[in-house]
Amino acid sequence: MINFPERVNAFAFKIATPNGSGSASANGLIMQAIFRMGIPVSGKNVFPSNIQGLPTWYEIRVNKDGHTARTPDFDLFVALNPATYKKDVAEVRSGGWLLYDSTWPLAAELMREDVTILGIPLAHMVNEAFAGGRERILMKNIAYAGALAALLDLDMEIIAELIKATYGRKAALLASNEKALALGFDYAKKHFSCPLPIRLAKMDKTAGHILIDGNTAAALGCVYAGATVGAWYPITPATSLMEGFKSFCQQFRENPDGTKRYAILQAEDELSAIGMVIGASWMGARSFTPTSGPGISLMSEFIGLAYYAEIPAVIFDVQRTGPSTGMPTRTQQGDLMLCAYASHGDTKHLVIFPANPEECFHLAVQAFDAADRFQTPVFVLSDLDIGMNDWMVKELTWDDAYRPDRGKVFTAAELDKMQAFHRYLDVDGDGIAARTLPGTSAKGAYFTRGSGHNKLGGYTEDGGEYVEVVDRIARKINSAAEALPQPVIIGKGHKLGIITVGSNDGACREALEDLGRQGIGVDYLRVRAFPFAKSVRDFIDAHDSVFIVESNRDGQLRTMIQIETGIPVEKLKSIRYYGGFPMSSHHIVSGVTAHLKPQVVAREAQS
Amino acid sequence: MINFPERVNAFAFKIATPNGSGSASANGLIMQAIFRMGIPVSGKNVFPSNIQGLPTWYEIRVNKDGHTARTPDFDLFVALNPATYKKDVAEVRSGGWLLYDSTWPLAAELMREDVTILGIPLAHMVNEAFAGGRERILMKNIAYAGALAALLDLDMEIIAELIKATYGRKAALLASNEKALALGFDYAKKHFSCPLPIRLAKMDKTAGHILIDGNTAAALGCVYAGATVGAWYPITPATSLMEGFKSFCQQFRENPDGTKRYAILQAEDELSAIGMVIGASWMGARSFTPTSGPGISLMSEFIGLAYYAEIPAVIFDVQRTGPSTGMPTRTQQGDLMLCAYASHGDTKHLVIFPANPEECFHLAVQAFDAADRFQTPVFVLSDLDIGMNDWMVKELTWDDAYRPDRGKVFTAAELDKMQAFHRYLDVDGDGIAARTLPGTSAKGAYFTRGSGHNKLGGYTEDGGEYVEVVDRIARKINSAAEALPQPVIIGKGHKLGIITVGSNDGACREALEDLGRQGIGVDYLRVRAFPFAKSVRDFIDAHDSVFIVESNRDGQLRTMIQIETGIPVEKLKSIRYYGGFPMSSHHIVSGVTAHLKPQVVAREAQS
Amino acid sequence: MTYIAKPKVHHPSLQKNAIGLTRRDYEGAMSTLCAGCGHDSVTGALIHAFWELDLEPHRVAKLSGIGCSSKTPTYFLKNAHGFNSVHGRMPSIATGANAANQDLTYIGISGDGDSLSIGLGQLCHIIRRNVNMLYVLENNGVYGLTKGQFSASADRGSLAKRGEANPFEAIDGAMLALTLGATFVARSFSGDKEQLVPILKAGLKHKGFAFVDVISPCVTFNDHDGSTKSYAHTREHLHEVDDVDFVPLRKEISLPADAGSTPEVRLHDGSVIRFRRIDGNYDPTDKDRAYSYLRERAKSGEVVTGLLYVSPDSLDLHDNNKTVKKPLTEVPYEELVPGAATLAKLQKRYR
Amino acid sequence: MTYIAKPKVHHPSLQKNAIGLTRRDYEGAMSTLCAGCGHDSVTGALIHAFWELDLEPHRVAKLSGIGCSSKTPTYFLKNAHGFNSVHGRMPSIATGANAANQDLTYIGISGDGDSLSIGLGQLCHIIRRNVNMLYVLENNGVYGLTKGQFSASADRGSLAKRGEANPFEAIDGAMLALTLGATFVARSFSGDKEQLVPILKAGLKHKGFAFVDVISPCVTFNDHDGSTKSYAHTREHLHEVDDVDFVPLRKEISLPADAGSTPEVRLHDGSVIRFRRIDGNYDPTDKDRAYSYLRERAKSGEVVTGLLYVSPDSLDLHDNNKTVKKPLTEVPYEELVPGAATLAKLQKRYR
Ligand SMILES: Cc1ncc(C[n+]2csc(CCOP(=O)(O)OP(=O)(O)O)c2C)c(N)n1
Ligand SMILES: Cc1ncc(C[n+]2csc(CCOP(=O)(O)OP(=O)(O)O)c2C)c(N)n1
Ligand code: SF4
Ligand code: SF4
Ligand SMILES: [Mg+2]
Ligand SMILES: [Mg+2]
Repeated sequence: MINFPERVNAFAFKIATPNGSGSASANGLIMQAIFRMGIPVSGKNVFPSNIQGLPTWYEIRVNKDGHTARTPDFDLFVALNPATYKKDVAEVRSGGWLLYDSTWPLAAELMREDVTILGIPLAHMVNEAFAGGRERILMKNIAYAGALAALLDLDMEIIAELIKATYGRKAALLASNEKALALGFDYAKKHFSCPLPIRLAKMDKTAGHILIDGNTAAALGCVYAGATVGAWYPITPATSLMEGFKSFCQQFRENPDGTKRYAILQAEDELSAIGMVIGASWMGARSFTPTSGPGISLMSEFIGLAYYAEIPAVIFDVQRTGPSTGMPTRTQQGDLMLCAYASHGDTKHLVIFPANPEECFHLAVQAFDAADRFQTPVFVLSDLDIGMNDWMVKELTWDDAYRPDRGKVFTAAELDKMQAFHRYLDVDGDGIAARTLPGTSAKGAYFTRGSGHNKLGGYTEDGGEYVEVVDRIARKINSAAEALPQPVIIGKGHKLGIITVGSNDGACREALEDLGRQGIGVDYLRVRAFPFAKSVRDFIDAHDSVFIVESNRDGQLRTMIQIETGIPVEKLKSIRYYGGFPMSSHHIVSGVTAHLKPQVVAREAQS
Repeated sequence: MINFPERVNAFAFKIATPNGSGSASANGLIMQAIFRMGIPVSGKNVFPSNIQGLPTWYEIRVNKDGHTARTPDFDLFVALNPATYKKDVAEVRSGGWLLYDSTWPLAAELMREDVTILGIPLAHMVNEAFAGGRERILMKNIAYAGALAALLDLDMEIIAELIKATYGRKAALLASNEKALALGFDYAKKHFSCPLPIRLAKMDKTAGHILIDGNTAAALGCVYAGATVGAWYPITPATSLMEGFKSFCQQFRENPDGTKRYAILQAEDELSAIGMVIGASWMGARSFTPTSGPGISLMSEFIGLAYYAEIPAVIFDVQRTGPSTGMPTRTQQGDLMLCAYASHGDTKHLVIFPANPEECFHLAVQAFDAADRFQTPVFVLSDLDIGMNDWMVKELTWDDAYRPDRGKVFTAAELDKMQAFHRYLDVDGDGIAARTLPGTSAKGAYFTRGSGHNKLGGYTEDGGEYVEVVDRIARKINSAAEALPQPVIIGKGHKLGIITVGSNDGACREALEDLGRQGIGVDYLRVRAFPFAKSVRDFIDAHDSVFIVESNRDGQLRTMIQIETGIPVEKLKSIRYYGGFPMSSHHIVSGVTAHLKPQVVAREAQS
Repeated sequence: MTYIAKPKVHHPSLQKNAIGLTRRDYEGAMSTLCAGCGHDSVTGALIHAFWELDLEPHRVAKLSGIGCSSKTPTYFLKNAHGFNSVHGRMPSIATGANAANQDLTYIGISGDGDSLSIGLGQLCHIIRRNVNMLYVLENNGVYGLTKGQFSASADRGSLAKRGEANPFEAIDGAMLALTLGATFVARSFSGDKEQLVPILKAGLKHKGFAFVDVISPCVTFNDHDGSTKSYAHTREHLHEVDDVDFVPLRKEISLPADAGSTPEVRLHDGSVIRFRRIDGNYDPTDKDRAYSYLRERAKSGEVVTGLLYVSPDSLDLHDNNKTVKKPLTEVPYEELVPGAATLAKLQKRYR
Repeated sequence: MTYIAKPKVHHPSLQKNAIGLTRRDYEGAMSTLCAGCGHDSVTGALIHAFWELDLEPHRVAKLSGIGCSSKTPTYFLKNAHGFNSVHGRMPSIATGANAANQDLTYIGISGDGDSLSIGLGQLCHIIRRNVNMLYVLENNGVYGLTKGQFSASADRGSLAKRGEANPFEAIDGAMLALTLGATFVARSFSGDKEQLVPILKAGLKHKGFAFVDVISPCVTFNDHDGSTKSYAHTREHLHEVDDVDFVPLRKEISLPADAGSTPEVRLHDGSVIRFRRIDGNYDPTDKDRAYSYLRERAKSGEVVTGLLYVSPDSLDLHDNNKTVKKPLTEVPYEELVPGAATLAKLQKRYR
């Protein structure tokens, strides 16, 4: 046995179960308890694209320094799914622990010399303790939670509290849970020397923070932005965004008589969903649709209409692994280019990239403001990791003074004072023409169309008139660069830089530290919107070499930077991981060092 | 009056009429007659997006040197549409001629000092000569054709022949046409000094050539490639492609009993059309769909499926002015980026760019070969100018030894000899895995899916297995660069180069000569496929500055070159025209010289 | 066609309606359709219907897809906001618009290609949602704008201009709408303004989705012998089942004395659709009979016109959603957002 | 679910069919659906039907869209080519495939979300084209794979698992198919293998589009009280109109003596569908009566099952297209291309 150094509040473990067995709530319980102990924690739910039976995993990382990006190094593995034993056992780091259900003899596949194997007769215990088949399955999960509590020194009071909060009103259920928890806890205490060297100890690093998933936070953002019409077609991993919106609206937007100050339209498909958003936005409602890659493809024609007819729309793309159906329950950043340039003809769209649930909330609000102000579709590019996993983020705050920026919309009174209203006339010289909402007044009436129109709003087939309008739109879109959320930059004057986007943020920040420890100083920029702010170019110019870190095969972010800044690609080294899991710091560290090595070699050869 | 120098076989004229008045056949007649006189000629039909009444124009350019790109300089204007008088008269070059219908007094709008105005009482004459309303409208067109014959010295025998060929079997119609022709001819002869200084004279420069539009030629390409299933949804300007295919199939692929060796499916929309193509290709039929921009947007989801499941498909995109509905009867090259990267997730597609109808024929065949060989969608990017206008091109030739390259497809006999068949296994190391066709044998059976699959063809949610497959696909697509139609290059060692695509070819070649005359030597490369061949990069490397000439707002070709070659954008100067007409040489000449000027200035400032 | 003489909507007088507008105030831009196109007659009927209903033009939203038919919103109600969208997807735009602002009057114009091919799914689903709007399908059996391909409403055996026979069964929009639970289904003929105007009026006032299938011949591509959507064929095979009169609420006082003897349907706002039974005792509130009647007549090649079905107790999208009575666009921001304090409180559950 | 015990298709014997295959030869991969899912029973019935029809597995093409239902093609006929395509668009793939190769047997599996929402337009149009295939709609009233949203076949008032009532009218696939001119329409229940197997066999042998709506409960998201697509509700409200027996051509010799007394429908290949009338004199060849019958029963909440309609003289896509009898994939290249000489001659017209 390898002597494992004690690691308090700095380790990771993973639980493997079959899907649909109810392990999710036990896993959530553990994670939440750790959070309540004041320790930074993250949980990644790795689930299959089916409802019951296929393998599922839950990865928990505990890190006192606040690094909560995914790590692929697991100190402890709870292997409860025989179907994945072989794969699972390989993931335990040497010197780590493996917990299995010793109701049955240890499977040959699970044997590993360099790992401490802990057997707990979970099935046996719960079968003894509980009657119903379903209850036995569920309680097995709580039992391993109990065992983990003992092994990791999880605060039992906190767990008990959490269980009470959840099942408080259902006495029988509460009792079962408490019993199951104790079963696992007591067994572990009795048979193993608890806690293990990897263990928890209370801290105070989660005060002012919450555990929330990005879809829920984005839904809250939609509520606070004042969106009233949501249209959608269900698709993993975007579904819970609209479900969240619905539940918040039920809570905050229903009158005592049951009438609603919102409308949620479950469309027949994504073409219809975006059509509904365009219709509602045309009328002046803030409106949005959540979807994932296939939905964006299907919306492409309509996106071009909204771009050219200049109608606001907010589209959440919670990305999953493509192309096509791909791996719908795995994450990726594969839709960057599609969203930036969706639809036929010359188009370019505003895209906003939140990195975590906190930003999902705040940037959602900004997306609505941008859509209204620039009268154009705005994409919010989240991903499965942000959208569906619980992240530890700062508590969401709100400024009650906020009022929506509805952009240039003429009221009847304003129209009255005008000589004439022309829909596409750039009066202010900023590329943005004022609009009117249907029903306002006869004077404000105009015809919206996706076919050729001139600056007055009239139909045209005249090349010059056409060009005038599309040139103005191009100007308008580019002018948004400095108005959209600006990049987050950590600049310490290093010669190397990393640029990334979205959910890779945590892994990159961790990598910065890791690299720093290796003596490699690297600055950092995370883009938060497209078109890119000027500071992106400046950052690249200020560095000798820049690494573009992203989760797709083709280096889409790098391509977009290349297109928009014209910087030669040689300067933009690409670091990509796209196997469906969230990015880890080691992807970046090894990417950076691999790129540096040939340089070192080259330099040495020269000297 | 300005003294106009005689210009034999080197001028342009334009005819303005209301749409639906039957002018198309008269205009076609004139153009064909000029062609038969052996003189290089081109005709551009500028029509509105309606069926009757809106303005329409026909532009004919005659050029003894073979330059048949569009020119915006008209020596003669036939102004028969009062609705566009004002615009039309402005297009006549100073010293030119304006022909109008003098049945009514000369409209004030038509007056121009520097232009010779020729009045012919067309309406009056045909009203005297013909009875029915419809006949009068139609014969007016033939009458102006007769007048032009006199004014331009068009060979009357040839016209008479053409009329006979068209109406030979309908004696009354033939007589009317002949009469109307004589009316116009005689009037002009009698009242004006015919011919004008701009005039025609027989040559022998059209031997071995034909006048054909790109859609017809592409349809012939589909026939000769052996395509059996065509699926489509009507859309301008792609409609005539399938209509052409149908008429050729009726001619060549129907048995005496009326049974057909082809199937044309008019789908309910473009999503369905591409689905049908994918289904038929999956079964092993060569299958295609013609569409335009909006269709590509709608097909986006399915394109990703075909890419990822590796199913051949040939998609003709006859581009029109975007975005959205745009100007559906105007040309543009706005779908380059969309086709190259269509669909969500990481994707990249093979695109082939014909420059004229001749290439539409030959490259259509190559598109089917490429689709089969690389098992992926192949786009053929034509445009309205190529697709719907008659171009003078070399007679189409065919090698009877040609047999389709069906790529790697295992037969039952081959399967029998194998241990096992795995759909996505790269046995040959070239990135291409062999497929089998449904129905072949039990051993060849596999499951086609757009969801995650491993190299054996099994369903997977494993990151490593997924990556293995998408990486191979990326290799496969990139490997096509040298197998697809190679660029056309005119290299004379100049320091400047022009790169263009598609229908700009003629304008660019003309511009090369024009620039040459100004002492500016420029080399030339026209890309014919994407991913780009290595020679594109080499060409750029070999030149100090390269001008990218294209018909879209955003410089999409330039962007693609930038993405694929990594060459800094500064080296790639952009010349764009996107007002809906075909490109003219002067766009390029002025673009190049404008770019050069600041350099000259800069150089002068330095010295 | 803008510059060739075309049949103009008749203005015998510049008579004013109750809100002081003449029919001219309900017109739009000059038509650019072919002379004689059925769609222009529908436009005329619509102008008439809006005028007679005393609707304020700017309180109307007019929408369409793409096609010759879909161009018609340009030709009426120049003072209304219009939306000429993309091919076949207007229903979703109308649904979203209506969800956002239930106070406007919505009219959608579509073609048989737009509605029954590319847009069929959206049409079926807007019917299912019973969005409050008048939906006019200008049905000519062809794709006019793309020059004469068969549409899905072309009858089996109907001949194309070049002589080819259509091999497929036609989709009958009215039957489809009935099957999908539409609450208002009518069919008429562009050439029959007498019948069309009251149907359009009733449709505009119906609370829910009012589907009106108007046979509207395409003179350029589908008006020849052998076509079952030509003027001649339609006129010959018309079979009117009822004769509709629409009586808006406020005019009710002026009802004739014998009003009681005419069957009538009272709409949600108190307006009345009164109909005279032409065919036996056809009853447009009896859906099952309507259906079998239509099938029967269709088999003998007849085109049944009139108000085919109306449900007086139709529940529209907002009834089903229980939306507040005010348009959502007019709910003040303050009533939508629970504020900072609530946000803070709410987050307890995420700890 | 791959690794939890699940109800296995019964193999009482490894009996061989006429081409020497056992039922096992018609199976596919292990199901990954929830234990008790209706779809797995449909899979079982399909395996049975294919086996009894003595079809060569590799001469079958099985297609689907996306959804739990659409996963089922993986679970039968492992030796057939399969195509799990994109959501709602399988009909177009099937149409293209069938156009290219008419010699295979085609089966499509879809769900109510896949067919009646996103895919409704394609479903309607494949019906209209009468593509020769068996189309099984595994109807559970919800979106299973995305975890329980109402589908368009959910009945008005049916309750979601969380208690909410569906506010919209259901789309009834069978009624819709009838309206659109389908040539074979049946409805059954996943729990009634007795009824389902002969219907599937008849559908496989019907020349044209055979639409089979199978109520196939979702145990995980729609099997609770208040759902109208639960096992319990469906069992209670089933109303069988006829009892079908399918007699393939070659077995005809073995018909029982009293065969003449049972109504029968003879298919194009000489096979016979024989049915026993359970409800009065329900006649599945009388479309108009079928329609009104269904409406009537539906109003009283009954789920009518059985072979609802079949047209013995159905013309499929290839009949209408007049395709050569050989699959287009097998027409030699030489018969498709007119050659260089013809090309030269042809071009005279372009001079
Ligand atoms: C996505 C898309 N596909 C195709 C077209 C081309 N298109 C324009 S109108 C039309 C058909 C119109 O037919 P219908 O709706 O019957 O109108 P009509 O012209 O007959 O009144 C088509 C196919 C288009 N505009 N957009
Ligand atoms: C374009 C697209 N949109 C959404 C989805 C997500 N999705 C997968 S299956 C499904 C619904 C399936 O419902 P149904 O067809 O009834 O099948 P069931 O699971 O109920 O058998 C949805 C919405 C998708 N895969 N693709
Ligand atoms: S083509 Fe037909 S539908 Fe279109 S405007 Fe002309 S007559 Fe009307
Ligand atoms: S979720 Fe429902 S439909 Fe899907 S497998 Fe489970 S029971 Fe079947
Ligand atoms: Mg039409
Ligand atoms: Mg379902």
